[in-house]
Amino acid sequence: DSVRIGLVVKALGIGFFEAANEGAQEAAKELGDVEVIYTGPTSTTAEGQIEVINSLIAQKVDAIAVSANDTDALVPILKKAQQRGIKVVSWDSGVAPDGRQVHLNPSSNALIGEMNVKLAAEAVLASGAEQGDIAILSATPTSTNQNIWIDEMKKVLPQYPNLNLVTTVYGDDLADKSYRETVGLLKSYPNLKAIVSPTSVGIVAAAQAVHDQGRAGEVFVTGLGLPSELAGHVDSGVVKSFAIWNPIDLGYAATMISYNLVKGSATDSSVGMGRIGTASLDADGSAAMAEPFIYNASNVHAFADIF
Amino acid sequence: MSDSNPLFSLRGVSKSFPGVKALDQVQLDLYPGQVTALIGENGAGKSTLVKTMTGIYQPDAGELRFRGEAICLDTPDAARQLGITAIHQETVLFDELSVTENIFAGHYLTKGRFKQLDWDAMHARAGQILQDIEAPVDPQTRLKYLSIGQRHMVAIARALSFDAQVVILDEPTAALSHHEIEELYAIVRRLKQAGCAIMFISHKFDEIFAIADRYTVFRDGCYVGDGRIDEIDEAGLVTLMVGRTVEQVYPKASAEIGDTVLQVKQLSHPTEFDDISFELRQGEILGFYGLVGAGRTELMQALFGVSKGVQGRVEVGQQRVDIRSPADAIKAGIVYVPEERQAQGTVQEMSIFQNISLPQLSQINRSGWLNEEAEYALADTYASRLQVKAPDWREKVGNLSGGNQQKVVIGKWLATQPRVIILDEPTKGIDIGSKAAVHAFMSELVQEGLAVIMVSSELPEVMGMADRIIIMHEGQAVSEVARHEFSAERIVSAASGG
Amino acid sequence: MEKIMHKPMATTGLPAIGWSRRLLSWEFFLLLMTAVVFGLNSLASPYFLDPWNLSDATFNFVEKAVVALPLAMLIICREIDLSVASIIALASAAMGFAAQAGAGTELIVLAGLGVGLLCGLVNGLLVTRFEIPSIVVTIGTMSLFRGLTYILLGDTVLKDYPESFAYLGQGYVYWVFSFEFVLFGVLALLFYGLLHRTNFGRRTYAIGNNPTAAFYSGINVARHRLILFVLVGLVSGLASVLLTSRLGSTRPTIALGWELSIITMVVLGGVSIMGGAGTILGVVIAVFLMGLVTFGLGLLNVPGIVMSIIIGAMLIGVIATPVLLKKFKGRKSAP
Amino acid sequence: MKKMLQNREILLAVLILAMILLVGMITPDFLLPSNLLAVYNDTSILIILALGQMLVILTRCIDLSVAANLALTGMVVAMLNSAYPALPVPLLMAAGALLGLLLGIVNGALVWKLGIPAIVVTLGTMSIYRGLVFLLSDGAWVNAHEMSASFVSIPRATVLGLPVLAWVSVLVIVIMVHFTRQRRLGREIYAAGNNPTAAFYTGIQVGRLQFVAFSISGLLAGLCGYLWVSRYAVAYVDVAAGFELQVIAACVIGGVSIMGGIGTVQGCVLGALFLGVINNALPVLGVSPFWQMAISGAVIVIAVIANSRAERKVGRIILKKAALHAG
Ligand SMILES: Nc1ncnc2c1ncn2[C@@H]1O[C@H](COP(=O)(O)OP(=O)(O)OP(=O)(O)O)[C@@H](O)[C@H]1O
Ligand SMILES: Nc1ncnc2c1ncn2[C@@H]1O[C@H](COP(=O)(O)OP(=O)(O)OP(=O)(O)O)[C@@H](O)[C@H]1O
Ligand SMILES: [Mg+2]
Ligand SMILES: [Mg+2]
Repeated sequence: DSVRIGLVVKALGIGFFEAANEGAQEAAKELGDVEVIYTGPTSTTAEGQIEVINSLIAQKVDAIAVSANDTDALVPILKKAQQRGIKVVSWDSGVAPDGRQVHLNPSSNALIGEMNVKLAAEAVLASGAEQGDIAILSATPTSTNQNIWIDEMKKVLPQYPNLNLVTTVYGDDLADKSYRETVGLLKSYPNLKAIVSPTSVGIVAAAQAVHDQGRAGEVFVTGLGLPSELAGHVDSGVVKSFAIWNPIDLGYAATMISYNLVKGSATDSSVGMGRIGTASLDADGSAAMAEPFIYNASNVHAFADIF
Repeated sequence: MSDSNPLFSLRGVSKSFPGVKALDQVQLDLYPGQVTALIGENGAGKSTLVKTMTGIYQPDAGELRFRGEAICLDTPDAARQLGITAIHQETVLFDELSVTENIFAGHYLTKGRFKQLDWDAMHARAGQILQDIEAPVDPQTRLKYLSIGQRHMVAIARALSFDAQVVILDEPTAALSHHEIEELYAIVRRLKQAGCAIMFISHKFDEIFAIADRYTVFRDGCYVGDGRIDEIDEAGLVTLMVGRTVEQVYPKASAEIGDTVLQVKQLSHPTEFDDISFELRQGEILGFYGLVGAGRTELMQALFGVSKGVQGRVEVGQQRVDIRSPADAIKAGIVYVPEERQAQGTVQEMSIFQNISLPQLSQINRSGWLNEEAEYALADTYASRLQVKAPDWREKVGNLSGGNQQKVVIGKWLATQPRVIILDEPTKGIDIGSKAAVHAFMSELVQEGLAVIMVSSELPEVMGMADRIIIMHEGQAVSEVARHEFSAERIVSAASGG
Repeated sequence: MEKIMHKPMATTGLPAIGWSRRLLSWEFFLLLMTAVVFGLNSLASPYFLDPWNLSDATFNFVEKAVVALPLAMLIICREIDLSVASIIALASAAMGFAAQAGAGTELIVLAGLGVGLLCGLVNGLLVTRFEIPSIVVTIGTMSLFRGLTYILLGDTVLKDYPESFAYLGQGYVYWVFSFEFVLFGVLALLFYGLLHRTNFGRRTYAIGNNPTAAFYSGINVARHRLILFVLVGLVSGLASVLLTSRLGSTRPTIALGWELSIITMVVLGGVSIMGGAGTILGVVIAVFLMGLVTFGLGLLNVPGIVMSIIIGAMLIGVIATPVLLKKFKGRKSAP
Repeated sequence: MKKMLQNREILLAVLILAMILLVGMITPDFLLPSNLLAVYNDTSILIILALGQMLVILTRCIDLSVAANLALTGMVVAMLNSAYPALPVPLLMAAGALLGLLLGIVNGALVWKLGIPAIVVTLGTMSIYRGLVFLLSDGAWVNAHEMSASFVSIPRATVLGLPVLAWVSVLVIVIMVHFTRQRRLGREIYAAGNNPTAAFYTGIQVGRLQFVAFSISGLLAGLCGYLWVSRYAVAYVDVAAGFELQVIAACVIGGVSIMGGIGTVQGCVLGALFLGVINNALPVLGVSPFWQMAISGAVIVIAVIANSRAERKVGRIILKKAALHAG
């Protein structure tokens, strides 16, 4: 009997998660006795995810690996899943400890925050200035991941006296709103040198807006995004560099962790992630996968075909 | 005269509505250069025929011939293509559009290769037509700012804007003043000279004898006869129309006139009527006469609490009442049988008993829970008394004939045991049987001590039924006549503002 | 005359009221579809016929279904409320703050219901006082109420709900019957009674069929509509209680986009969007039909967006079927 | 009424100007002509869609499927472009418009031929069209670098100081003004919405005009599909999610009556601009993102109340003296 793992994403139709699915399928093939059910709601809502999880519970899957739209709202349903003997892993975007056994961060949150600031500093330098204003374009004001990372960024910022964070705006992960917010930033802050967008919809829209406003070369966009979505903007020079962890690895690791939990081959402090290595778990069951990887003109096209 | 061939003729035309056979194998001939009067009681099927002749309704059976050829008028457009045009009884126009556009909707004038609308030409032409019929209306104003009379003139102007072969006028004079009626006659004569075939529908015999060359009579949806107007007199027409002698039509019974039940003092509305005072006694039938659009309906609706912004004083049985909604009026004992039966009087999708119990659900079902037996019993009392013809009081009101629907509305109000009942055009568009029943019933009501207000645009009806008549003109009560002073000339001239 | 009046009437054993006769057949049609879907589901997935699974599936739609009941009445009365989902969000925020302030379950529930009621009152007053079409008003308040939720909550999560609060959205009354589900059953009965067995319900139909005639019959149409708006608000508040308890937390995005699926349930249930027709039974069957379709497809791991194609097509198809049948019949009987 | 209606539109225009000045007082750069043009440009798509929606609302219907239509046509056009970069852009635009027209025709035919209420039809097609985007793209995005250079650059190319995108909307406005004033079909749409019975009596087929309105709305949505996708240089399933409500709100603010028959192109454009200015001003003013939704909701409610006053039926005027006052 094969192990069935439900891979639940924030919403279907997002490149990042499609890539994660590829990784999960790779893990399934490697393990042989695993069936991955890739699923998710239509839009990024907790209610939609609960519906999907409900049907996974009904199918009596062995494990659920979820990237949550809401840290807390999924807890009751995931508790129920655990009561029915289903192992629960959250990955990418976490669930409160009550709702899952293990959480796999793509990287440590502190590291991501630091990385984003570092990229911003590089962008400011690239614009030829010694110091300058930066702004953050986030997803929705309620996005868990983004909020944690922004907090981490703010912690690191004092170490970069040449960076002046002017504001944080929200594009709600909608292309048009993100675009408009970016235009607003460019208008309101003439000294802006860099826009950091730790969300893949936002970074693309911001890059397009900066380009359309004719500010390429003056203002740089950076943050977290996918090579396939940003390759064009790297070419056009609006984006100098950006970071992302490898979503394929992330999906792969989440699947491996789920499998190991099902097979009982995990301890309280560590769990295997196949080819990626072993994750060490902290007190509340969180692990970090790897450092974010930086992409720029030199490597973006090589990865654009992959994810 | 009838040696020429008819321009437009109908043979064996039938048309049914749920519950009513509005037209039953009727025939009609219209000749070029002649005016044919179509005569019949309310509900005889005249307007239905007009709609059948203009492609609005499709006949269930029968044949239409135009210049001797069988035609099929499957859309209003098809009728217009042949030059058949009508001024309908209800002016169906566009409130939000300009007068010009109301005249030219559906057959706009265009210019150039790309058929751009030619507004200049349309305004000019509209102005021309309106001037021809002496209707002082600016073609560019929006229709909603016009009075009923002016709207009728616009409807006439619209009919004249076509290159018409057949012109049908369905009670065109009902809303017009003396002067405007004279204008209309002149127009009709001009059309006659131009060789148009004209059909003229009216209830007023003086008009018919003044303008028509021929007549056709319908009764209850059936053709009963036709001929040349100079070969018949009024009595002959009436006999054909009603199938019996005139005296039997209005069963006015004398009732004891008692105390004043309703007193209205200086009732005014900002735009509809002004300074109306009258009183109504127990056992009395008070008639309100006037041209269509004189403001009678508005006044009655004000008494019933429908209109807003009304000022003045209303007393029921010496007690001042403050009527702000129909619920207040019903509580005070004033009920209103509206003119627009389908739109205002009945819930067509509901059953007879549900309609009858509607105003007093809370009285019948005190607990708030429906008690259908009690409702049914109440409905049974009144519907039986009014002789509503239906297999069962559970029948949908929408399936009843107009007359029976009217009886349901009256029954609904009687069930509330009112003191004053207002009947607005109570016999409009109902068949002759129901009409007589309504009249007989009015007599019964006053004998039982109710007070009745009857609004009617039919002179014989008000004169036949009322004890007193108040005549309204342009929102004012211009005259009041008691039964012994009734004279048709006096009433009509007061109504026309004379 | 006689021959017209005594035309044979179709008097069946059912109450001889035209619309209810029509609707009964509509409900039969829905029931048939539900049975078919049930059958197909049990064939398609081995997991379908499991009491616990079916019970779990009900959580996906009961909160929406609860709101569908009063909304059906409102739509029968020729009005509509697009702001229900936003009311749920605002009520949830109120409950969150109540919980944060240390209120007990009763008080929290009261806060939710109270805010729902107030929102309904706002809608109702705007519609009846200013005589604005409700679709326009509630497009505005839809943004307004959710906007207020954003202002109140910002990016915070409220989750200090007491233990006992969780029962409302997660507890079971007996065996597989959850509190939510039982509550829905009770409410369905209540609304059935209200719409079909009381004066209030009768007036709702009368207004929906002909507001003018209803007004002329002494019914206070504006007040009636106001009450219905308040009722919709109140029940949205209740749905918010259930949903918040089930999620155990409040965020401004709660119940995002629910209004359209709730309206879909109502319309699918045979309630005429033009007012005047529809039954609670029809809505209840439609709720189960939609629930079964989505759950069945979910078990087959069909993506949600594909389900929405199916629901959309079902909506149009189900409404179009009687029309098409009539057309077809009409054509056949014509000479 | 003419006077009053003009007043309402002037009022709206004055309000928009006041808003712009107010924002300008806080952020002077907002008043730069280039910025105002940019705001107009940003509102272009909303204007185009609102004009299509206006026609539908005039006939007493509503089109909830415009945004889904836009997403579907946008995706198809983007996928065509990425698969066959050689296809000339005007051809793609035409294809988008044509596909949009087709989707509009589906709505219109269901309303006309089957007599299903428009809100039910478009509630259904809204889900269906949006779902089709997913089926078609398999959930994948079409990204900037997969689009040809001309595909992305044409709407931003500046002609006579204005981007092509803005020119397109200007063109649509001009055509719509002509259509609603000088074309028979356009006038008949007003007549049909104002009084369907009277329209029928005059030989105007109400159902056919509803069909026409839906078709035009679909066509414009299809056109916007290309414009949107190229403007944001990305196509995905959720493109313009929820945008239909903004479009309807623009109409309502602009004085288009949901009861049909009333509404003008200029009013509708102003309504869209009103929303456009708010949308663009809020980020510039640095208004807390949490306030933005409530503000636009409040604005809609207030605008609607104001319109309801202006639109109130005058009724008949029987008294001569009252008629003088009203005249
Ligand atoms: N659309 C309709 N639906 C149902 N019944 C109708 C309809 N139109 C007319 N009727 C009925 O058909 C009969 C004939 O009506 P019609 O309007 O043709 O009479 P009429 O001769 O024009 O009367 P009047 O002199 O009052 O105008 C009436 O009983 C009327 O109630
Ligand atoms: N806004 C309107 N536009 C066009 N016609 C209207 C309007 N309102 C009412 N009418 C019609 O005008 C007619 C008469 O109006 P009103 O009620 O003021 O006068 P009235 O003296 O009661 O006339 P009557 O009772 O003979 O109809 C009615 O038949 C009514 O249907
Ligand atoms: Mg008539
Ligand atoms: Mg009247």
